[in-house]
Amino acid sequence: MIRNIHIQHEDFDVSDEIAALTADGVGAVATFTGMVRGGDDLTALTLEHYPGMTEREIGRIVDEAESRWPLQGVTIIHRIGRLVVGERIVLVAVAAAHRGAAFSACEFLMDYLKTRAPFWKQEERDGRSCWVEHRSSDEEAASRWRKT
Amino acid sequence: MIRNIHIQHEDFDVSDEIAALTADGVGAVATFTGMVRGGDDLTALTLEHYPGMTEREIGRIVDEAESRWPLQGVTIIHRIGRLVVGERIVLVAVAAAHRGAAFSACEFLMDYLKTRAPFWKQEERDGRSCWVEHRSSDEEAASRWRKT
Amino acid sequence: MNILYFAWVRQKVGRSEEVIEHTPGLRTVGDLAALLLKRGGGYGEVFSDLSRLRVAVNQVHAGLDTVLASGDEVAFFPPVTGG
Amino acid sequence: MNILYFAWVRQKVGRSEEVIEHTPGLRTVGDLAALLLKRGGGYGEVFSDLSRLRVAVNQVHAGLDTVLASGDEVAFFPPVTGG
Repeated sequence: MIRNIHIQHEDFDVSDEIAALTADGVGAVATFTGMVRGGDDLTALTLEHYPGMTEREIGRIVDEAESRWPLQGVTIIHRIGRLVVGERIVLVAVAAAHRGAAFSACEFLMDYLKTRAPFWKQEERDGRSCWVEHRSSDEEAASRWRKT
Repeated sequence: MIRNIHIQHEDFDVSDEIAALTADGVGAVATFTGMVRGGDDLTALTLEHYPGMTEREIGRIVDEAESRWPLQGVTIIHRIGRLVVGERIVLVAVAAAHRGAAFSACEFLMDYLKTRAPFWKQEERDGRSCWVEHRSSDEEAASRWRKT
Repeated sequence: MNILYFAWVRQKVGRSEEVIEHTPGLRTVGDLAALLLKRGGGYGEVFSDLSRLRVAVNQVHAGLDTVLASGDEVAFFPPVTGG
Repeated sequence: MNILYFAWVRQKVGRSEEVIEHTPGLRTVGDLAALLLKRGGGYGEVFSDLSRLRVAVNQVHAGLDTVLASGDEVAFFPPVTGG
């Protein structure tokens, strides 16, 4: 399986990332792009991470997705540093033969990124910075995937 | 809500389509790209549709998605004509404030496109053409969304 | 009424559209399908197994019991396979 | 052991990392947290409410009962908010 995991300051291009996942047996690519959402006077986010653990934890999350669904490729790109409103933050792209696996794995990976990968966000409003609180709805989203 | 629906011969660019959906309140864009999958000696697909009804039916599907989830934009592009292995067939892109709505609406729209929109596929193998049979698994996928 | 055919239905009946006058005997889609079945040949093949056919009236998915009117656009086609 | 701090934990304790020698009294993460709490100040603020803290040992999510060893990398941070 193709596996592209990048933690980077630079922006990414979704079309290029889909093209990099597209091989002969691929019939379906699901992607998720997260962006800095405006509103409530938000001007920018600053993303901090735990170098080393981030890559390892994302690797474990991808291993788990690969064990659950027949996948042909996974790309995860997470940006760090300061990002203004409208900028892309994160990309998850999943290639598979069929759409069910691509959709499920893409949503699973996002839910686990949100709750397991060591990133922290600071919000800027009126020049003041404030750490984003963890959302319990993210825990609930991730708990859907727990095997019983 | 932004609504871009196109039935066309031409290819599309996923990044451009995401950019066209991105407004200030958008925090999440989910996309699905379907491609002509190789294997079993398949060389190409030819897609036929019912002009007029296709656009109307897709419009109704998008209305239904909009009534179920808080969405900020939907793009559906479905190509017609002859497409060789590896070519893009269909794009569904959904923009929303939060990822749950974007993911659910994107999957819903694909499931309904597969079972409601009047397109028919012919497969080419060794120079011979054969109509693709309807898959009951697509009906099952769509039936998940039925309101009880 | 304007009658349209798509995909293998079009290929078997040998045309993509035709005009059939609406008469009192053609109350429903089922009546129209029965009329077309009687033509035999490709029509006979197509309309002898209605479980493999889908129909739309005025570009909306319909059924055998959908009532027809003069000026309707009626389309017969296989279950859809796009996406 | 190498101790790392991230996000507001880092800001409150006033540093991003430090070295603490592993001793028999520091059997678990909980023992280490108790030691750091005793320092007071920013450490006191951070370690007085362990429900708001997460920990990783050697870059794997861990808990208060995780056993420590010499040479471990122990990181304290808030619940994650990426994506």
